[in-house]
Amino acid sequence: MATTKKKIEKEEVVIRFSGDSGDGMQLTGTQFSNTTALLGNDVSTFPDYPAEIRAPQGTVGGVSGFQLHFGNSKVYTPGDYCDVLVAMNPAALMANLKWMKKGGTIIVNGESFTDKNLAKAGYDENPLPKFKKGDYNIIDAPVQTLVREAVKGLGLDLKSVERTKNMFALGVTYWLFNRPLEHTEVFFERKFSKKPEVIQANILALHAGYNYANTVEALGAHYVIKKAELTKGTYRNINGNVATAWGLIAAAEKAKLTLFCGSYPITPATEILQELALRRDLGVKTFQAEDEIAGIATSIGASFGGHFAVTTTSGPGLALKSEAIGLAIIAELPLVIIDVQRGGPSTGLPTKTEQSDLMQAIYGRHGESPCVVIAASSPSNCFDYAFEAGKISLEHMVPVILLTDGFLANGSEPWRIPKMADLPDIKVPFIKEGTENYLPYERDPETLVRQWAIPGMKGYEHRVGGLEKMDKTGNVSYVPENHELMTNYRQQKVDKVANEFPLPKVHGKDSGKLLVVGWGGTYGHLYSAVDELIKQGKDVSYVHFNHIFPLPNNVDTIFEKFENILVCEINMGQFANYLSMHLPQFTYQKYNKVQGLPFTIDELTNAFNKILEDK
Amino acid sequence: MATTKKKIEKEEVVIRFSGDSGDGMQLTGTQFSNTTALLGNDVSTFPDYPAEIRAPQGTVGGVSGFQLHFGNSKVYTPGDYCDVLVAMNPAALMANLKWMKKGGTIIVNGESFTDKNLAKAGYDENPLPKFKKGDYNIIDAPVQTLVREAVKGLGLDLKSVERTKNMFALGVTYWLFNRPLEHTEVFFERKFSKKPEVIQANILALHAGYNYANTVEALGAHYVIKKAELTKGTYRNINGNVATAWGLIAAAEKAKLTLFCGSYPITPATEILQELALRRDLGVKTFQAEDEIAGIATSIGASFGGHFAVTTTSGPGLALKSEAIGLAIIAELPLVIIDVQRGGPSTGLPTKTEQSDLMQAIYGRHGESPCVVIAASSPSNCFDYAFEAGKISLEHMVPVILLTDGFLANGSEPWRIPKMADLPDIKVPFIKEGTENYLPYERDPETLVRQWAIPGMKGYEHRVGGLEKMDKTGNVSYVPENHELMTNYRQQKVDKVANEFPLPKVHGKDSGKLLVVGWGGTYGHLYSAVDELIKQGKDVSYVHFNHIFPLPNNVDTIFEKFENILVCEINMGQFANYLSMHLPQFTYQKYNKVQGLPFTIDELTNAFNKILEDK
Amino acid sequence: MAEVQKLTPKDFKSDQEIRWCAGCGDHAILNAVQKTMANLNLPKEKYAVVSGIGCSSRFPYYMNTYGFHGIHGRGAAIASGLKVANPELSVWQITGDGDAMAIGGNHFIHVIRRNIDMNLLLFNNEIYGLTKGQYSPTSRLGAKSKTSPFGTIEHPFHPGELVIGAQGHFFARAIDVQVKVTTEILDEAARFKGTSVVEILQNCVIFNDGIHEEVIGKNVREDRTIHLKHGEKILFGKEMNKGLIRDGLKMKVVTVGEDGYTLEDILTHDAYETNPGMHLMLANMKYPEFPVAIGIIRAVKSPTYEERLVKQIEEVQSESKIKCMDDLLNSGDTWEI
Amino acid sequence: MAEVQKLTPKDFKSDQEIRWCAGCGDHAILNAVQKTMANLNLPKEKYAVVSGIGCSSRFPYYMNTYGFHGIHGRGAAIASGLKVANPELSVWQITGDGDAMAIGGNHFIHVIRRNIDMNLLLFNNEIYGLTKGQYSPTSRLGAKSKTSPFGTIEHPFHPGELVIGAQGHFFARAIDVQVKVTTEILDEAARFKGTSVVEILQNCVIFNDGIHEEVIGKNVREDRTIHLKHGEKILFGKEMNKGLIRDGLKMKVVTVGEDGYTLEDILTHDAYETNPGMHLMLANMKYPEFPVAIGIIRAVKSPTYEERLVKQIEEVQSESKIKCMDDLLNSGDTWEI
Ligand SMILES: Cc1ncc(C[n+]2csc(CCOP(=O)(O)OP(=O)(O)O)c2C)c(N)n1
Ligand SMILES: Cc1ncc(C[n+]2csc(CCOP(=O)(O)OP(=O)(O)O)c2C)c(N)n1
Ligand code: SF4
Ligand code: SF4
Ligand SMILES: [Mg+2]
Ligand SMILES: [Mg+2]
Repeated sequence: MATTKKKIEKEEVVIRFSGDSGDGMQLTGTQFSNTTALLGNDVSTFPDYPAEIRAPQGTVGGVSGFQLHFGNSKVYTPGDYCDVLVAMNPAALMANLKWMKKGGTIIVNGESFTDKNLAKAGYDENPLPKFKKGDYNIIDAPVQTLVREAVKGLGLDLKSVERTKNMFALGVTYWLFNRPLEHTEVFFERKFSKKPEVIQANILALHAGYNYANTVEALGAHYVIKKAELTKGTYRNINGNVATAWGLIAAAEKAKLTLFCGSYPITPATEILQELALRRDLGVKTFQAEDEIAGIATSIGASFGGHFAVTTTSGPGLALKSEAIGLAIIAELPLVIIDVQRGGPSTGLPTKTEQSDLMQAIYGRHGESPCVVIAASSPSNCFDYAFEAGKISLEHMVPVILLTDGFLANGSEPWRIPKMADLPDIKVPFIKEGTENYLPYERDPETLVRQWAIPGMKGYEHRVGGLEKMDKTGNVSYVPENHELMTNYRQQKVDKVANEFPLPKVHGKDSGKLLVVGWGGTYGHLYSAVDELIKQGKDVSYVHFNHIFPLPNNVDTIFEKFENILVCEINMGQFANYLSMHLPQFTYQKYNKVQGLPFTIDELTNAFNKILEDK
Repeated sequence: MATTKKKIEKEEVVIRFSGDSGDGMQLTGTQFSNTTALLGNDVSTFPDYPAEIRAPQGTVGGVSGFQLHFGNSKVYTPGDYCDVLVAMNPAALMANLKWMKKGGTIIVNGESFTDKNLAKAGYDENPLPKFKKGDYNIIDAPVQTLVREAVKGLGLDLKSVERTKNMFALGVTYWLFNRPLEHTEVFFERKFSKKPEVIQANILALHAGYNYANTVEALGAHYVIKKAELTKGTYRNINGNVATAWGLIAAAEKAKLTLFCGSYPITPATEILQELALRRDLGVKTFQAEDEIAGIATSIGASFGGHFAVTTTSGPGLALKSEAIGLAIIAELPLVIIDVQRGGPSTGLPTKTEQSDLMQAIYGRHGESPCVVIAASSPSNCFDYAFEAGKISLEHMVPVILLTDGFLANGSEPWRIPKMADLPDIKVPFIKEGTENYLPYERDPETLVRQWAIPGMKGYEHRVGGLEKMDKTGNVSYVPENHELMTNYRQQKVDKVANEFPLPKVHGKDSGKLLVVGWGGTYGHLYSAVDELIKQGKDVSYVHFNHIFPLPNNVDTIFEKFENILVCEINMGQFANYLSMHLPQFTYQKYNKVQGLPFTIDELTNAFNKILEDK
Repeated sequence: MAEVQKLTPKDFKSDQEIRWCAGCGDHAILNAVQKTMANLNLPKEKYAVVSGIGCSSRFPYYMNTYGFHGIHGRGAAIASGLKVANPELSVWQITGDGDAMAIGGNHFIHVIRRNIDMNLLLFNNEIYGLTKGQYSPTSRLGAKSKTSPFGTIEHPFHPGELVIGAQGHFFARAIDVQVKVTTEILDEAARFKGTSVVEILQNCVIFNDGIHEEVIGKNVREDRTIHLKHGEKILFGKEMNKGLIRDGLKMKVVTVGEDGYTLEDILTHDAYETNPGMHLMLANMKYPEFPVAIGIIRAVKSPTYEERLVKQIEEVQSESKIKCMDDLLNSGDTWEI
Repeated sequence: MAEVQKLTPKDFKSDQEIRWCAGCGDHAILNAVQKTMANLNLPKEKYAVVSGIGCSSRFPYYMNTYGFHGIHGRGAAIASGLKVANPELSVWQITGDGDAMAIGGNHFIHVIRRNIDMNLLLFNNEIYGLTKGQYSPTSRLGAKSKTSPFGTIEHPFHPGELVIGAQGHFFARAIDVQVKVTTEILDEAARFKGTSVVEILQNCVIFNDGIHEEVIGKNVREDRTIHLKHGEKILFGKEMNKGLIRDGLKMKVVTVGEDGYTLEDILTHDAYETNPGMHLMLANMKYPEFPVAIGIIRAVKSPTYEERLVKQIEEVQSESKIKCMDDLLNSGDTWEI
């Protein structure tokens, strides 16, 4: 499409689409990010929506948002403050104005600023006329009128017409950032192939928005963001949940096992189960269980049966699985448990992010019941850590808990597609054919891993279970010394997994005044904040943990070189406390936030600066 | 009864009754300890039995034991090594010989030492003739013959005759320690009032044993153990489970509330439910739920309904309750959860003791979900801590987890019966009548406790639940800052409970080379071991924790005065790790045992001496 | 009990905004419940509404009564504890097909077995609404949903059948949009002493729109459903000329006046019959072979759990010598020092 | 499959000592299972025995097959996962009345609903044995036990009724000590494709001795039980002259040759009838009004969960273009840099 305005170059931009839960903001945001990624920009996204299916229309509580951040170099977070805000109604403006950069562009659907809507949003009067010149660049578009006009030939009912408003908004932003419309057009053609009038309506609304932007005075310029310098390769957009599901399938393929997932839906983990359910073509067996306990118990059964078994859930579900995790631990069967963390306690803030299941993952079981805990740190590396969880679990005959969170699960980013051939092998410790006198609890002297015999294999009949078992034979045993021996074996077997963990890399100098420590889903924000200060020449470094239990070996060699250690978490300090236990020789300062939201770079740099400025 | 032998004074004695699971050793031991307690000795008992109802007859795995320790001053443990062992069959001897003091008395049922039984027990040949003179004083009694003789007039079948063998053994020990037979006679008269021939048979067997001992050469002397110098008062024998149940009933009475217990049977906690079920006369409502989750969920419902609600379980059940504990925490309802710990992980060693649920109790929930954790340390003080759990829970509107363990639960000791009037009041924070505009989450500014309105109260209708709630109103709220505020409130409310906890007392000097630290059920052993060394003039002191989360204030003032801190636990070091988190300025050494058994004084004093001797 | 001021449905509306989708069947059910409560002549503070998690389980927030929004699946257990603690309350459990029959299945069958006096309203939309559209234990074989993109491979539960299998004493079925009929049914459920399970066919406009339409659609409803009333002939249809007769040990549909059938032949509904066989058949009737039964299918009186508990406590108390904790402490073997 | 050597019951005995009380009904059931397996002509390694926790759940240790002693109540779920993973196995779940119907109630009804092909042996001793004598969900109203010292106040579940309520396709009842009959029943259960539930009336000599005696006592058994066989007249009694006839929508017991009843009038047992009404009545029969039914009460064929799953996978695989992970990774929107 031809455009006539001038162009301004920018390095990176943050846009937030916001509106009522029914306004289709998630779809709009996804379209913008996919199109943008296809253009070669790096993108990071943050969908943020209420816990209700339809929260009360027109109120702040009902606002659904989708924020994205893209740029000409690697972006690590969805951004804190917005360059452009799309607000489909007064509530969206009310909810998001505090996230606007001064001087940014706000695109509002002015026709929705009726007295009724203003009141619902909590405005005493219309705020639009009140903005000071220069505060923001307000684009007040008559969206309803223009979409009605655009689609009027199609004979759609009013509701369907209204539903295209989001495409108008998308069209405006496409113009603003000079994005092509094709990708979105193709999307609608595929998705509604049986409803041509819906395709038409959306495409017309999209164009209407684009053309409006091209025409209107207030939008003086296009922005141009150059392609990011990304490693060569084939890319796709992926969010954390899909990446997790795919990492598991990849592990199954590498291990030459069938993937079995016993699971029960729960926000924000459900999408993993849904994605796996789509993959009957790859032989994936999903089993939607009656509850979380059946989810894990069927998986334990499937693992006993020789499948690569996983179970997926969020905090409340992990709590319910506690008892059965102990069974997998004592039976020494492989099993991956995925916990997509959300705001707690109890039902808490189910659609919001938090890192507060860490202690539960490490210690939330009765008895001495160690298992491996690892955590992903970006939407796309959920693939890598899901794969690694499978690899550890299968190779060490031990349950592995993988922690992700709502922020990673729903957030997306472009991802360089790996080749299966490049992924490491997974060597499952199956009993070797021809072995005589199989002893199910005889261990590899190095790794303490037992050998796996699968029902159906001739000659290796044996029993496993939850009672303490005799060394080697696995028969039930109440011998006191044997219990201590087996307890130690189970602990050491897990401890030895640390030998496979790399020492985490320090970003910045490897000694100095301040070491910032993070784990899991906060990587992007912490990295960006530290990086910003490093660029300012500040004496700060960063280390991030993906391997939690056991910790990688020699972490002390990193910590001992810093004057201050600041552990930053979206919880009340669980990892810091955990570090106190395992490396008690260091003092850990804490920076915590428990608001169901990720950190912002601002608050982090402030916190870091405070320590750096302290004499 | 007249006896003719000479008397020897002793300060304390350890006896172990052991035989097949079906031999009635638990009953025998209980009779001995009750009779002994009635005589004014202090007694501590340790029943120890297999996980099966009837473990294989005649094998070591099937041996059931009951050990007791009594003396003329306070006894703190059931003793390590025995002065007297009763072994009803070869397996019992095989299993227990290692626990005999050199020179002690072993009473065996020689007739059971047949080839078949010897083989079952794992003996190649009869060990009895092999004992060296002076090793032990072996009393080889023809028990079968003598009981058959004794009861032959009654016309009982062989099985019933055999069942009285244990009374024969009891009679022998009664003679040996000069105990009266009346108490046991009365017991049988009451218990079998409808079966006079059973009463007769048992009494005759008891007398037969007594008379045998009086006659036989080998038993040259009676032992006399003077009364213990105990505080004046009325006493009774009590075990940990009954004491727990009674402490709960006492708390309900003091709070003027009905006690509700939703629970599901599980070893070794079941007896608490059973004891409560007997107390319909005190209005106790027990609800045997379909599972542990329903156990706690019905209790939460009953708590909402204004009862004093408790739920009782062991490790696997606590795991299952994890999710619902979070609900009680966010709803801020009173609830006591009792976990009688047993050997883990999974089903583990269900009849054995362990302290390995500590981390689960403190951290085994998703989200930031703090609740109070306390632990009892002797069978009888289970009463006090159950009462205190109720008091804290009701006064602070917070769930409290009380940890006991298999050792405390089944162990018993004489207990000075408290008067209800002497127990502290429990002031339940009910909404004051006439309050207008009840805000369910408005807090006392001092304690942060909310006020309690019960369904049925007019004018205070309100809703509680598991979603994050708005400060004061309790309405659902996703406001980020409010979530942080409420998270802090919940944490601080729990932290403030510490203000009511006394600083634990140090036994021994309050500074020095070694401080031994214990918590929960290990008190008796640790105290005795430290006390022994103190009496030897060693530089060691002891402090014991009953209040775990939060820790009492100012514990650092105790720890800082010692060169070494040694934390001793029946687990892999959970409390030590926990202390590292909360008082990271100290270094904690660990002494751990994970054998399903309590410590022995020997192994403890060895461990302490090792540190004391270290330069 | 104090004189009760006549309450109106409005008195039962809380100040919280209702957060269900426009067009969701839950709205109508909320109306029916509020109407029923207003009619029951109990003061507001005597009501408690308990739920688990799900769209339906948001219900307590919209009721100006005591309320408990529990955790997923545990509403029945929470409500059980509440009722046993406080038998004077009128306890209502609100639950969904997932909440009650997936994760909550065990508590569901056990509360029914115990016959605890509460009203259990099961909103059956054959889908997990709150988690956005996965199949549920009542979704039909082959149903496509987000977790069954190629169709489910599981037989669904029939709530009525499971209720009867769990020793159910009261089972009724209602339709979300028929507020008047639902109010009548809820009224009977509320007056019934014991666990009254009411399955309400509820429409989820977003994730399972129209799932019940084939049966309850405005134009077909009269011919495809039958409103059972105790003591009345089992007749249905626009002209009320179709009815059920016995056919061996089963039933079949006939038209009165056709094939020689007269009103005499038509079965009379007996909701009070103890033997569950007939009620099972009525609850199981499915279109197109049969009309779907609406109304009270089974209502068999039996003492409730909490009545029996109170009675047992009274009996034991009247016989026991132990009247207070001091008595207990000093009972049995004690000695003085 | 390889040629199978003829196995004997002894081949199925493991080397572990049996730890049930002398006289416990479990011993006889163990014999019956070992006999059945030996008869089935499957190699030993194709059997898997799964359990929860309870005396009965110790079963796998005594079987020289693959075995899994799970956690309390979860046997059905563990076995479900195992069977779905490995449909070639012959999967046996051993469970108790507490394990299956208290804590395991939800998995119990769901495995039945899904019709996963396994044999679910429910040892019903109406008590919690392993924890030493608390009442269970099948204990009779008023039963005294350690947790109900004044008698229970709960209606018990009837396993057969709950199975049918949960869409059960196969239900049978057996008596522990009748090893031969039990072996026959287990054989049919094993051959049946789907979830075959066999309730075994089992005696706990220690905590509930003789609980079934009134019905199955040696001297009375023939008059108080009835052994149902598909296609045969429903007759019982020492002289085999008592039988069941239809009575309205119910049944009643008559004596052939008395009151004018002839063999003609006696009902014929149809275990294959889809409609569950008759099976419910048969499963529910209680002494003294009726004889208690032994044998296969219901056996209705229907595709199993795992058959449907395998079929769905094959169908989707034959149509999808995605054959391996690399295909999936590169599917949809991708771009080159
Ligand atoms: C322990 C736990 N598991 C899973 C969930 C997620 N979850 C919430 S509601 C729901 C199902 C809701 O379906 P239904 O009960 O039918 O209610 P509806 O929304 O359809 O009214 C699920 C799976 C949860 N909140 N807690
Ligand atoms: C999670 C959990 N809760 C409770 C228990 C305790 N427990 C073990 S077996 C059992 C009941 C056994 O009864 P049943 O299933 O009838 O088997 P039986 O012993 O009678 O054969 C109970 C309550 C447990 N092991 N785990
Ligand atoms: S998602 Fe469905 S069930 Fe939930 S509120 Fe919306 S329409 Fe109702
Ligand atoms: S306690 Fe009962 S069920 Fe358990 S082994 Fe003994 S007799 Fe059998
Ligand atoms: Mg639903
Ligand atoms: Mg049982």
